[in-house]
Amino acid sequence: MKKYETPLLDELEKGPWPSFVKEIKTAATKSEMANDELGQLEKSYRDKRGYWKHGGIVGVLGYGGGVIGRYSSLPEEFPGVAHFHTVRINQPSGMYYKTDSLRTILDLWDEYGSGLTNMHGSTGDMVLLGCRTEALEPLFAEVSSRGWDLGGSGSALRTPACCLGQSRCEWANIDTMDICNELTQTYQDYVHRPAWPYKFKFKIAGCAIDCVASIARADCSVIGTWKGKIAVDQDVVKDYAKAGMNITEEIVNMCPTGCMSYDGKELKIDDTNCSRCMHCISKMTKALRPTGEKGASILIGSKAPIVVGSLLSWVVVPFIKMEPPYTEFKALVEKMWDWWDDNAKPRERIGEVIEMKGMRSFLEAIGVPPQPQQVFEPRKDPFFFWKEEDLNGNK
Amino acid sequence: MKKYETPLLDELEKGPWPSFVKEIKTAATKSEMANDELGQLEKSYRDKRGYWKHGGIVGVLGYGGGVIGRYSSLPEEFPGVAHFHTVRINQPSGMYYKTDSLRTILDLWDEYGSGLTNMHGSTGDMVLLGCRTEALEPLFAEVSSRGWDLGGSGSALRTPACCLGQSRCEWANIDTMDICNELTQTYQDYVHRPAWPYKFKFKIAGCAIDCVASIARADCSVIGTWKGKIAVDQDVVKDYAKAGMNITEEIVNMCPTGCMSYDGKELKIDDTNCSRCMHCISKMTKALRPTGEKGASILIGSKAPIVVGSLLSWVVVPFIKMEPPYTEFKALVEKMWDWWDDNAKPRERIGEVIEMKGMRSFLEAIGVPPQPQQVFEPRKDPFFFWKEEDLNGNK
Amino acid sequence: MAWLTDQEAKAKRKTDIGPPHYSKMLPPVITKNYGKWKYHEELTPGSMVHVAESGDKIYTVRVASPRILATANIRAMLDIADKYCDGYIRWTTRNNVEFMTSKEENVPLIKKAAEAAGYPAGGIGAGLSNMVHTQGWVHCHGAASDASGLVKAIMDEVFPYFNEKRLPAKTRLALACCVNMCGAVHCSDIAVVAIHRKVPTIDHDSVKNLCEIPTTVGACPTRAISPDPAKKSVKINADKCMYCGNCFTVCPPINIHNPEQDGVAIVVGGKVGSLRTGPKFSKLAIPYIKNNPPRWPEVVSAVKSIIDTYAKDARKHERVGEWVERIGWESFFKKTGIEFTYQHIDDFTFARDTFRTSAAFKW
Amino acid sequence: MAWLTDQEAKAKRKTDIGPPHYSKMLPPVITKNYGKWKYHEELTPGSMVHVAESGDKIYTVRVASPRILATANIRAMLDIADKYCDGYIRWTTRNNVEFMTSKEENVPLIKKAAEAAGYPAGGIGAGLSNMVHTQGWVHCHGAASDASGLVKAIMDEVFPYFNEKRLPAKTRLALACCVNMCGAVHCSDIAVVAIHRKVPTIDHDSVKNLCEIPTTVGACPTRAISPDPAKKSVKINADKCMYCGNCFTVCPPINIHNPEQDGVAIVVGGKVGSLRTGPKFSKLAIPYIKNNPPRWPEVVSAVKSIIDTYAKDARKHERVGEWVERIGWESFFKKTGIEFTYQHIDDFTFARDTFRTSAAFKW
Ligand code: SRM
Ligand code: SRM
Ligand code: SRM
Ligand code: SRM
Ligand code: SF4
Ligand code: SF4
Ligand code: SF4
Ligand code: SF4
Ligand code: SF4
Ligand code: SF4
Ligand code: SF4
Ligand code: SF4
Repeated sequence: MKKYETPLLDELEKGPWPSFVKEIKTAATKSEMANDELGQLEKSYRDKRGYWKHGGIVGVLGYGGGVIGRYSSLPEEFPGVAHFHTVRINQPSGMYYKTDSLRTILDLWDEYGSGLTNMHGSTGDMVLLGCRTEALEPLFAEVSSRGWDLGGSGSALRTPACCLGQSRCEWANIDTMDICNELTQTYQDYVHRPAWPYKFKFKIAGCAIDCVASIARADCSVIGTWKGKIAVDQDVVKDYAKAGMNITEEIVNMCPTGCMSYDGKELKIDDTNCSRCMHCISKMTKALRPTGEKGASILIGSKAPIVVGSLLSWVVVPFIKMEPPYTEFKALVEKMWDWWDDNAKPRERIGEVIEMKGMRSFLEAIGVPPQPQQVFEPRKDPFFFWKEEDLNGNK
Repeated sequence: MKKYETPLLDELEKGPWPSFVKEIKTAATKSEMANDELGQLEKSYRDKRGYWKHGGIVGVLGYGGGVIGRYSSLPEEFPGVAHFHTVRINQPSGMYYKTDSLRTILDLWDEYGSGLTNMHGSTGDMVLLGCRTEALEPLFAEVSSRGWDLGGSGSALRTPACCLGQSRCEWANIDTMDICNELTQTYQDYVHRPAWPYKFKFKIAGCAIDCVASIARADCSVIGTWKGKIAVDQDVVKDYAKAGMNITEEIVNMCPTGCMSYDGKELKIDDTNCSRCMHCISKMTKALRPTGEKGASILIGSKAPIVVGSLLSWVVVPFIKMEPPYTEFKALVEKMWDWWDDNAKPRERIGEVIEMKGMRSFLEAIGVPPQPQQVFEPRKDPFFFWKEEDLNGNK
Repeated sequence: MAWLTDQEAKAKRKTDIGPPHYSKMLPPVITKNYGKWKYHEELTPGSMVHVAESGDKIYTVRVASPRILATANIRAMLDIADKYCDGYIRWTTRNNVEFMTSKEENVPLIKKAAEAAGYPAGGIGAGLSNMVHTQGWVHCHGAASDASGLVKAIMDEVFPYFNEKRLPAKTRLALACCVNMCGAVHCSDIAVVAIHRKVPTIDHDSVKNLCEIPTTVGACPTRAISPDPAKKSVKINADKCMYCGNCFTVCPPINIHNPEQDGVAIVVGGKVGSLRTGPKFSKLAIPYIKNNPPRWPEVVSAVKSIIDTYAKDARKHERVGEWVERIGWESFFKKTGIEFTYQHIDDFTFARDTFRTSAAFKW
Repeated sequence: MAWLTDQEAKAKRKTDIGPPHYSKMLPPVITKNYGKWKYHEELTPGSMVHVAESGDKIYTVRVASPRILATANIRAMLDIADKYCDGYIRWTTRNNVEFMTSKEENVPLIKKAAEAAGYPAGGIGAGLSNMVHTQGWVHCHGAASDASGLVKAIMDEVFPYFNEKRLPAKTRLALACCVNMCGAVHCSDIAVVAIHRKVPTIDHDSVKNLCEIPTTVGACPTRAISPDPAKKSVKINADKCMYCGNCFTVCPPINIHNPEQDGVAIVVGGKVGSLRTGPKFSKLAIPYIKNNPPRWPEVVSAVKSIIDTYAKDARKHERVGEWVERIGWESFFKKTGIEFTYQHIDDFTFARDTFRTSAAFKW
């Protein structure tokens, strides 16, 4: 069913990396929508510009989000993409799928949409790429009746995401997939009905390695950690040395706190000075193992650059236990939302509001005391403020 | 001539550190002004607050600066300090004095003022502490007729200052005292007649050790440096080792660029990676010595915290030759002043204006190209601006 | 299958049920050893094994994906999973596909099958993984460049680092098609960010019919837009505009696209993990390369050359940003031969902390 | 001597001649070896020798000074310089006095004479030097504490580190009597900064007579002051005021002094040289200690305790800031036992860069 000549896009079928052009062409064998997507894209390649208009509000009954409206600016030329909305299907935590379960979605998508997907969107959703407005309600009914739901969009809680954690990783200090699922389920209303000043994202990583980039792109980054020693199996250390690892160079000298030493035989760690950065553990996974109490650090505020420049998340709660049903954590998060909702202008993320109002206002609202772990360094300028209640003590 | 009981201040005569109270008392034996200074100060100690009003404009004919007006807020109680202005006498570069020459000033000051001094003020002036308005003109006549002049105050060029440089230091890459003197002399008009948006300070250090703290407190910091190798006298290295220096720990491991190595015999430096930080040289002065071309880095903008927080000076010109009469340097500085004068709001230091208008505007005005040495790191956000002239090239 | 009628749909639909519980999606060996993994070993750039305290093992074969996947091709992957992996599959946080099995002998078979389907194995350990990216001209209105095409062109070129050659450390590439930067582009070892470079043009005559003035004014994140009552239109303060394109989203007569001037910037040195050194933002390396579809050769070779310089110069375990910080940015520009321009010097709110406040630097 | 008359003064005065040329002030051995020094050696904490390429030597004895000096006492120093130093003397950039001689045998004699005059030798090498400071209640209207008195009290306590005991590296103490921070206080190893803590009070009735409203409004660096036409006075926005006292300077009915609330903060970890690590600002250690003249025992013991912790814990050549950065600020607060408060957390323009953006830190 080839409809368009695509000499430019055809160039992108060459080479070893899997080709998205092949994917679109595959879908185009069955879908007019995919075919017109191909045609319009070829034109974009020729003209070096996109041809999409914005969304407008499209969605499903009773939900304020989960669908991104998209219309071609050349609907006459490419009628198949006149409407080309995306549907965000909330992924199961950890992005594991039983094949049957996933096939259900694929079948429905062939029926109602373009047959193109993103596995996955940057936030974590399964993104179904391209359908018409009138397909949304029936598609949603089909999908939801089979146990799936939409993810977030707009000024809502966005689909939480996590690293695979304890499911397959030896370093997970917390059950990331359970936390992710629990938050998604508890806060369904916030996911589906945008009611906040702007978006809010959770990402949960099992350790400081942060395989879900939570510290860079979540308003609330939950990062597993521990309080205790790193157990060292000296026999295995010897194996690593024998296998050719230069322990001094690769491990000891790269430890950021300088808290390790190695005399060619024994590897010693001064645990009180370890910052739990995970370098040594990740490079000598058979020999080193965190022990003691497990929990998470809560960091707040990361986001993309618009308007004030990108933010990375800031340590707010250095340590919190994370055990189901995560009552303490949820109470904390709800206090954060209340404060944010009260203080934000429209389109202000929580990190931006903290920057505007000051960390003290935020900490007081959520009941967390000031701690040196929250900062890299104390302030430099002498312009600090005093509240009446400070003036009597030495605060 | 004891006039006041000073039980609190008397406490500060005890202890091994020289006592300013003794100094004031010494002066008070001859001067009523010093006596009342003592009395008012005791009251401040009792009441835990100062008793000074501000200045108002006092000064000498034809000059707009050099004198800081000061009046007691308790003139009836302490008539000797009803007027208590300070006179800033421009120090000779390097703060060396022939004793006779300095005695001249002391004699005059006993006659016209309180007999109290600051040797020196933080900017570098000899500060004569406390005289009456009517003493200013005759004092100035006496002082200037003997070859001395006032230093700066107000929105003027402030008295330049320098480290002692080549006069007694083996590391001075430039003749700091000559540069300091030359700038002071060339720009006398700017020192004496405030005509700028705010103050402007020069400080000149012979090397990156910066014994005059130029990088922290000068709008224009001139810091000597070199382009070339560090010569190593390996025999002397051996002497240091023999004398007990742990060269690996104290030198090699503390080199910030990691460009040194030591095998117990020879000390090697990879000069292309040396940042000329001066650590190794200062710790092994007999063994190490910079060679090659000498000159200075010009850094701009440091100041105290009000209003936007303290600034340290920023590298603007990584390297410039500094040879008398410093024509290239002076031309550069004059371009800076022009740009500053054109762009500053009142009371905006040059560093603040660069921050407001952007480094590009400043660099273009002074004709210095962008260079990676000017920054620790390039920008993080993607919001950079393009001028029409950039859009055709790949700039 | 036929579309549900409105009524059928209403009857059938459920709301607020959330996604299926992950426990239904896990291979049995994972359910059994959940939270009890002991260590892992990389076997090849495309496979690894995790060993549980129980002694159980799970082998993972990771394969490349273009992220845009047609349902038909996903089905082909599911077939492989059915054949070798007891009917389970997963996607990674960087859009690769993972096939897991307890049977070591399946590893080469999975690899072969996936490669036959067009999805080569790789991406594990100290090398390149998949390139995180966004929508581009395929779907987003604001895109200043395509996403998938650039990724394809780049990954073709650096492919050996994905499936074979090793680098000093994991190296994360990413691409965003506008400054909204969907994805963790701002903290990548090397990222491509598409940028517009000119203030949008306004077709004032159409504005009054097609746009809501307050909405248009409100859409600008930097408050560069204000009403222009005389023209019954809006005006843009060029000094404040940073070419984001949001205005164009809400008001079609405003046009941000400029085929001659749109293009990409390259940023380098970011990371997100806290290992060794903390998370870092990527910093500007190349402020602009023009769009040159379909294969953007200038961008491809710039990315390649940065990777090659890093590969040659960095120490083992050193991420790109750690390498650059050790040698200094002045050396980075020297070693890569990249020109340093006015655009590199920060003039944004946080410029101050990037200006060099030290007399120590390299020539 | 009698005062010049107006006329005499007019006749005599010269203008714009600048200071005397330094060459007239230099000891002959310096003139001869200018720019040709080869190395130096510290002999004692109060003396050192510089050796020129010619082989010439110059011995320097450095002595303490309270900076406020009475003419009579300066004369005593000049007498010593005449006796042992061929009539030359100098002051250092930190307000110490230096006696220089080419005769080694003069060194102990100079020391003795200076000590007899009340000015002990010290301040050279890895220890404490003089404490840079400002005017305080002795002369400045804005001072939130005294300067000289605090310096005296502190230096008395830590005196052994000036003239005898050594520290890991040079350690620079400083004091500023208000947030204008005259001196390089903001980049000192340990500095005391006097602060007000309350928004100024206004005697509205006097304002109309004693102040110019526009000048008063203009004096506020943070624009916290605006006219209050109703009261014919001004009002202060408490949220913007950072207690600098500038308003009080230009308008006496505004009062910033508050004997019960004025006091000092202690900041630590700054440096200005580029050796090893770049110049650093000092950071807040203790946000407030109340004024307790004449000897401020709480301040003295806080400074002492920080120095002692540093002396015990730092490595050789490590400045205070380098030590703190190596161990981490969280360890600094732990080791010193200093309480961490809301004031420590930056809420100023550049707060963002101080917030910890890493999952790695110490308990
Ligand atoms: C689909 C997706 C990109 C992708 O190709 O994967 C996406 C697509 C869009 N993003 Fe995004 N964002 C997507 C993940 C992200 C992420 C990454 C993440 O969530 O981990 C970020 C960076 C993190 C963050 O939240 O800051 C991100 C930061 C933005 C921003 C900037 C927000 C900010 O505060 O700076 C915008 C602009 C906005 O909100 O108006 C934005 C806006 C958009 C819009 C809705 C464009 C718009 O202005 O209306 C895009 C719709 C594109 C389309 O037509 O399909 N998108 N967006 C991702 C969502 C898929 C999913 O649900 O899984
Ligand atoms: C006398 C001296 C302090 C001392 O005890 O040594 C001094 C004293 C004053 N300084 Fe200063 N400053 C003195 C060196 C400095 C320095 C250090 C330096 O120059 O190296 C600084 C920090 C560097 C800088 O310039 O930023 C300094 C930063 C300030 C500021 C803050 C300026 C700023 O841009 O942030 C002010 C406030 C102002 O200008 O209104 C100030 C204002 C003042 C005033 C004029 C107070 C005022 O608001 O009117 C003080 C007069 C005190 C008096 O009554 O004697 N003084 N002042 C120093 C000058 C003596 C000399 O000429 O040698
Ligand atoms: C005399 C003086 C210059 C002047 O023109 O007056 C001077 C003179 C010397 N300095 Fe300095 N420095 C002088 C102020 C400074 C300053 C400025 C300040 O304190 O405000 C600094 C910067 C401090 C900082 O970084 O915060 C300074 C940081 C140094 C250092 C670096 C110390 C470090 O490890 O960071 C050295 C090198 C060393 O100690 O090995 C040094 C080395 C030297 C040498 C050895 C240079 C030489 O070869 O002659 C001189 C004698 C050292 C000594 O006193 O131990 N000098 N020195 C100043 C004496 C002040 C005083 O009375 O104590
Ligand atoms: C599967 C995945 C998690 C998931 O839930 O999907 C995962 C899995 C593992 N990561 Fe990761 N990481 C995954 C995304 C990430 C990310 C996130 C990202 O790239 O957006 C990061 C942060 C990158 C950064 O800092 O910018 C990440 C940084 C690491 C690191 C740290 C590398 C470093 O030196 O900085 C390690 C440890 C190591 O390599 O020694 C690691 C180690 C691991 C281990 C060994 C953990 C374990 O014991 O199982 C897993 C296999 C390693 C491998 O692929 O080489 N993983 N890993 C993600 C695979 C993405 C992919 O397809 O390539
Ligand atoms: S973030 Fe930590 S726990 Fe999670 S997958 Fe990565 S290494 Fe494992
Ligand atoms: S986890 Fe990091 S800080 Fe701790 S010992 Fe290992 S490398 Fe050092
Ligand atoms: S700054 Fe350098 S040249 Fe000047 S006195 Fe100090 S060490 Fe010597
Ligand atoms: S001057 Fe500094 S950077 Fe250069 S070799 Fe010496 S210690 Fe290293
Ligand atoms: S980065 Fe920009 S253009 Fe690309 S998908 Fe996100 S919002 Fe759209
Ligand atoms: S492109 Fe962005 S910044 Fe520029 S006017 Fe439009 S909305 Fe504002
Ligand atoms: S620091 Fe403040 S109070 Fe002290 S002298 Fe300077 S301006 Fe005056
Ligand atoms: S104390 Fe300073 S900041 Fe406060 S109102 Fe007065 S001038 Fe403004």
